[in-house]
Amino acid sequence: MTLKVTDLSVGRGGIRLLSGVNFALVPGQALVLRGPNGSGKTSLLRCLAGLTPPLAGRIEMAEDAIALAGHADGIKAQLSVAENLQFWAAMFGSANIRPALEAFDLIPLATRRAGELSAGQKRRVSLARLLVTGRPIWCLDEPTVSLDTENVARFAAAVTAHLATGGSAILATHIDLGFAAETLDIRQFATPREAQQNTDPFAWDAAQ
Amino acid sequence: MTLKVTDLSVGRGGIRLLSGVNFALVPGQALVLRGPNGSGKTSLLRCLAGLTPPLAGRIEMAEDAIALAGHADGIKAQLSVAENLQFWAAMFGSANIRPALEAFDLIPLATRRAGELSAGQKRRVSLARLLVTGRPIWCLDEPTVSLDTENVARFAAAVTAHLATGGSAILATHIDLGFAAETLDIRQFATPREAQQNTDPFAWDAAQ
Amino acid sequence: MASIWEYANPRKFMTTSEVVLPWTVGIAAIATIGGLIWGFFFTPDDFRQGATVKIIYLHVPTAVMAINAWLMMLVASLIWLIRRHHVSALAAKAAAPVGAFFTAIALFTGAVWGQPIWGTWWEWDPRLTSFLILFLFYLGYIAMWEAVENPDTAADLTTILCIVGSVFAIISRYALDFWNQGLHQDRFALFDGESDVSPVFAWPLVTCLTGFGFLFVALVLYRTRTEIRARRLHALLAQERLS
Amino acid sequence: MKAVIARDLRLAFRAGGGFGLALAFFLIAVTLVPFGVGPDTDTLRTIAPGILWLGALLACLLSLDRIFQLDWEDGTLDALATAPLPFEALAFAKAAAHWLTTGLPLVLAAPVLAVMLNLAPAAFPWLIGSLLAGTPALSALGTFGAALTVGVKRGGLLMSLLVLPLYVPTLLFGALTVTRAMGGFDALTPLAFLAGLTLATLAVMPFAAAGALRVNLR
Amino acid sequence: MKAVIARDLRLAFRAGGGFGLALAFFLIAVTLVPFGVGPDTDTLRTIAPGILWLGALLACLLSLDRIFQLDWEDGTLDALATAPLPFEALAFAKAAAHWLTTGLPLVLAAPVLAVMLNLAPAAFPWLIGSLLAGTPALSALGTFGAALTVGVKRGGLLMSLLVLPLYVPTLLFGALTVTRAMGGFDALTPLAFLAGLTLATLAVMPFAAAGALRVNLR
Ligand code: HEM
Ligand SMILES: Nc1ncnc2c1ncn2[C@@H]1O[C@H](COP(=O)(O)OP(=O)(O)OP(=O)(O)O)[C@@H](O)[C@H]1O
Ligand SMILES: Nc1ncnc2c1ncn2[C@@H]1O[C@H](COP(=O)(O)OP(=O)(O)OP(=O)(O)O)[C@@H](O)[C@H]1O
Ligand SMILES: [Mg+2]
Ligand SMILES: [Mg+2]
Repeated sequence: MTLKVTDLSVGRGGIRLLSGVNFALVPGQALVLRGPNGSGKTSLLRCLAGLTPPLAGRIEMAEDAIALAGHADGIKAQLSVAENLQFWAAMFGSANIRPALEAFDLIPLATRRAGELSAGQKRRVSLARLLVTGRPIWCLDEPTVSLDTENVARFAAAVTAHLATGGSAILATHIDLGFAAETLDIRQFATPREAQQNTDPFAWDAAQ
Repeated sequence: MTLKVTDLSVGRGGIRLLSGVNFALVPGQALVLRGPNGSGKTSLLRCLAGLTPPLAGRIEMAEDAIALAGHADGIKAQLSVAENLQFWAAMFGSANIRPALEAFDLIPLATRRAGELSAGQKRRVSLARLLVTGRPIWCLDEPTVSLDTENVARFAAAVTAHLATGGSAILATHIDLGFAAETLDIRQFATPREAQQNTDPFAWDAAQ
Repeated sequence: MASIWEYANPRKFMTTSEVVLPWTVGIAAIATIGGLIWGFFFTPDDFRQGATVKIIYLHVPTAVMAINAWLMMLVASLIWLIRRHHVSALAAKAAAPVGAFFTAIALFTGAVWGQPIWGTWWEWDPRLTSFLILFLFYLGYIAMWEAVENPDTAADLTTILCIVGSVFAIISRYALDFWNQGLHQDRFALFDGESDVSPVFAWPLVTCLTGFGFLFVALVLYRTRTEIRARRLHALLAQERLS
Repeated sequence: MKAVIARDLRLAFRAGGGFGLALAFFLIAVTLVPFGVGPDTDTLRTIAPGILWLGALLACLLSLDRIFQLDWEDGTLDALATAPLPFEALAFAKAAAHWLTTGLPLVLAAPVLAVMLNLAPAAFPWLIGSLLAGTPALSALGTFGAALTVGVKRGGLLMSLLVLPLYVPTLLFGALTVTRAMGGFDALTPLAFLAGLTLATLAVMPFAAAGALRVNLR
Repeated sequence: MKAVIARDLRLAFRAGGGFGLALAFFLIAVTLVPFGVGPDTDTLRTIAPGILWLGALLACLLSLDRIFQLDWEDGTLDALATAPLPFEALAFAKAAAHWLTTGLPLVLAAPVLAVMLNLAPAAFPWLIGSLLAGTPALSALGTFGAALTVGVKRGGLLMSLLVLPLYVPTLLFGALTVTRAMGGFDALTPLAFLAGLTLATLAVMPFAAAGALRVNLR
C-alpha cells in the first residue's frame, strides 16, 4: 500500500506549478504538505487522487487506494447527516457508518438536515466520510478548517488510529493538525522559470 | 460609532441559540467571539449585520455602519480580482481600490480571473473587500481560514490599522488571528433548556 | 525526414502559413470575383427562371462549403483527440464561424431564390431545414468554445460535441426526408449526359466553387493565426505572473 | 444601481455568462415547432403569433435562474444586504439587466423567425411593438420569481411553475395583438392593455421581490 | 449504481428536489398553448401531437441542470471520481434517475392533456407508446449535455442550446408517430425508428458523457 511519486510535475490551468516532486508514503506514515498560498498543495493532492493527469513523472500505488477530502465538503443539504454517510458507504461498499459517526461525535446530529449544520459541523461530516470509504491512503486538503479544538483532537485521534491500522495520510494545511507528523515543504518543487517555458507549446522563445 | 447590544437573543432555524447577549464595542476595539462548533457565532454575526432579525433585545448603532465577511467569499469567478473589488467600491461609493489591493498583496493577482485563484488567494480578495467598503464596524467570520502565516500577518496589520483609525471589529474564529484582542466566550449566552421551550409556540408543556 | 506533423507545431505553422496565406488569398480573390462576374454578366438568362437563376453562383458554392467546413472541423477535432496537436484544435475553432457564415449565406440566398421560384421565402423543405439544423450545430459549437475558459478543456469538450453532433446531423437529415418530401433541387452531377445544368452555367459555377473553396482555406488560415497569437499572448502573460 | 447593471452585463458577456444564448434558444425553440406540428404552411401561419410569443416567454424563463441564484450561493447577496443600495433598487437593476441581455435581443430577432413561420407581413410591426411592450414585464415578473426561489437549490423548475401563471395575461394580450393585426382587426386595444400591464408590473414588482429576498436571507 | 439512483430519487422527493415539478411544468406549458394560438378546437387538434411532444421535451430540458451541476459544485463529483464506480455507470445511473423522475411521470400525464387538446382517441395508445419509446433518449442526451456543461456556471441555457438540436430526430419521429396515427396512416414505421434511435442513444451516450465528465474534472 505504499504510494511512490517519482519526478512528478503538476500543472493547473496550463501552467506547470510543481516539477521533480519525489516522495514515498509508507503504511503508518503521515505526510504534511506545507507551502504558502497558491504554491500548489491542492493541485498536487488532486493530481494524486487522479483528478488531474500529471504533466510528467509517475505515481505508483495500488488500484482504488485513495480517498480525497477537498476544500469542498461534498455534502447534500437535503439529506440528513446519516443519509449522506450511508450513500458514501454504499458507493464504497462498506457496511455500517456507526463508527464514523462516533469518531466525530455526529450521533446527536445524525438525523439533522446536513444543510442546517454550522461550518464546523459540516466539516466533521465530510471527515467522517473518510472512515466510511475504508481506503488506505487519505488525501486531505486543510481538514481542520473551522473545527474547534475539541474536534481537532477528534480528527487527530481518527488519523492516528488510521495510521495504526496500516493506513497512511497526506495532508495540506496551514494550521495545527493536533498530531506530530513529518512535513514536506513543497516550495522546493516550485517550477523554475526556464523549465516553465517548454511546457506550453505556444510560449516559444519568450524573453527571459 | 459604538455598537451596543443589550439582552439580545439570536435564533436559527426556529431554535433560540443565544439569549441575554450583552456587550458594547467602542471605536478602536476588537472583540473575538469564541465558542465550540455550532455554538452560534455565525448566527450572531448575521444578526448583527441585520440579515436575521433578533428574537429579542436591542442592537444600537449608526445606520450603515457594518461590513460583513462571512464563510462564503462573495467573489465572481468570471471577473478579474480588480473588477470584483471595483464593483464593491462602486456599491459602497468609495473611490480607489489600490490600497485594498496593496494591503493583501493582490497587485500581482489583480488581472487574474477570480475563479482561478487558490483557496487562500480567494480569501484575501474577500478580506480586501472590507477595506473597500469603508465601513467602521467589521463583522468577520473565521477570516483567517486557509491563509498562510505571511498573510495572517497582513490581515492582522490591516485590522490594527483599521482600529487605529477609529474603526472596530468583531471576529469569530477558532484559530490564531495574529494579533491580541479581548475575547468573548459565547457559551455563557447559550440558551438554557427551559428558556429553549417557550420560544416555540408549538412546544407547550413539553416534558422537562 | 520532415513528417507532415511538424506543421502542427505552432511555430512551424506560423512560419509556413505566412508564406502560403498570400497565395490562397490571391487565388480565392481571382476565382471568386472572376466566377461571380462571369456568372452574373456573361451567362444567358434561364428560360424558366429568368435572371434569378444567377443566385446559384452564390448559393450553391456557399452551401457546399458550409457542409465541407463542418467536415473539416470534424477531421481537425479528431486529429486533436488522437495526436494532441494544439494547432488542429485551434483550426477547428477558427473554422466554425466561417462555416456558420457560409451556412447563413446559403440559407439567405436560398430564401431570396425561393421567393420567385416557390413564391415563399421559407419552406420547411428537408434540405433547407437540415441546413438550418446545421446552423444550430455551428452556434452550439461556437458557444461551447466561448463558454469554457481553459483552452485545452474547451478543445476536448468541443471535440466530443463535434463528433456527437455530426452523427445526429446525419440522423436528422434522414428523419427530415421521412418527415416531409421537399421541393428543393436534388443534388446534381454537373457534367454527365443528362445534366440539368448546361455547360454555359456549369463552368462559371465550377469557378465559383473553387473560388469559395480557396476563400474558406484563406479565412481559416487567417483566423487560426489569430487564435495562435491569442494563445501565445496568454502563455506569455502566464509566465510573467510566475516570475 | 448602475454598478449592478454594469456588472451583470459584464458577467453576461463573459465566458459562460451566456449573452445571446437566450436568442439562440428562441431560434431553436421556434424551429422545433414545425417538427412537432408538421410543415404545413397554413397551420404554421395561423399559430405563428402564439408560437413566437411562447418562444420569447420560454427564452426569458430559462435565463431567470441567473438573476439571483449565483449571488446567493457565493455570498454576494449577504454582502449586498449590508450595502447602502436598498433591495428594491437592486431588484429593479437586476430586472433591467435581464431585459437588456434577454428581452431586447429577442425583440430584434423576432422578425427573422416570423419570416420562417411566414407570418402575414401586415402583422410584423405589431409583433415587434407587442414584444417591446411586453418583454419588460416578463423580466420583472421573472425577477420576482427568482427572488422567491433563491433559497431553493436548483429552483429553476419550481420558479417556472410560479412564474408561468403570472405570465398568462402578458402572453394573452401580446399574442392577441399580433393575431388581430393579422386578421385585420383593431390591435391597438390589446397593445394598450399590454403596455399598461407592463407599467404596473414595473412599478410594483421591485417591492415584492425585495420582500422575498429579505425573507430568503434570514 | 443502485446507490446513485436511490440517492437521486430521494433527493428528488425531498424539499427543493422537485419531483413532479417537471410534470407541473408540462401541464402549465401545454395549457398556455391555447392562450397563445387561440381556442379554435380544430387548430388545436391538428397541432396537439406536436404540442404534447414539445411540452414533454421542454419539461425534460428544464430539469437537466439538476443532473450533475449540484454534485459538481459541492465537491461530490470529485469524491465520486475516486469511488470504484466508473463514470460510464454513473452517467447511466444519472440518466435512469432523471427518466424515473421526469420522463415516466410525463408519459403517465400525457393522456390527460391529450384530452384537453382533444386529440383523436385513436391516437392515444400511439401517443403513450411514442413517449415511452422516446423519453429515455431525451434523458440520455440530456445527461450528455449536462456532463458537457457541468463546469459552466448556470450553464442551463448553453446546455439547452447544445441539447435541443440533438433532440430533433426523437421529436420528429415521436410527433410523426402520433400525427400519422391520427390521420390513420401507418404509424408503426416511425415508432420503430424511434425505438431504434433510443436504444442506440442509450448504448452510446454514457461513454460520451463519461468522457465529458473526466475532461471537466481536470
Ligand atoms: C428553385 C430554387 C433553388 C434551386 C434551383 C436550388 C439549387 C440548389 C443546388 C443546385 C444546390 C446544391 C446541391 C448540392 O449541394 O449538390 C442547393 C443547395 C442548397 N440550397 Fe438551394 N436551391 C433553390 C432554392 C433554395 C431555397 C429557397 C433555399 C432556402 C433557404 C435553398 C437552400 C439550399 C441549401 C440549404 C442548400 C445546401 C444543401 C446541400 O447542399 O445539401 N435553396 N440548392
Ligand atoms: N482552476 C484553476 N485554474 C487555473 N489556475 C488555478 C486554478 N486553481 C488554482 N490555480 C492556480 O494554481 C496555483 C496553485 O493553486 P492551489 O490551489 O494548488 O494552491 P494551494 O497550495 O492549494 O493554495 P492554498 O493554500 O491557498 O489552498 C495558484 O497560483 C492558483 O492561482
Ligand atoms: N441554515 C440553518 N438552519 C437551521 N439551523 C442552522 C442553520 N445554520 C446553522 N444552524 C444551527 O445553528 C447552530 C449555530 O450555527 P452557527 O453556524 O451559528 O454556529 P457557529 O458558531 O458558526 O459554528 P462554527 O464554529 O462551526 O461555524 C448550529 O447548531 C447549527 O446546527
Ligand atoms: Mg488549497
Ligand atoms: Mg460559523
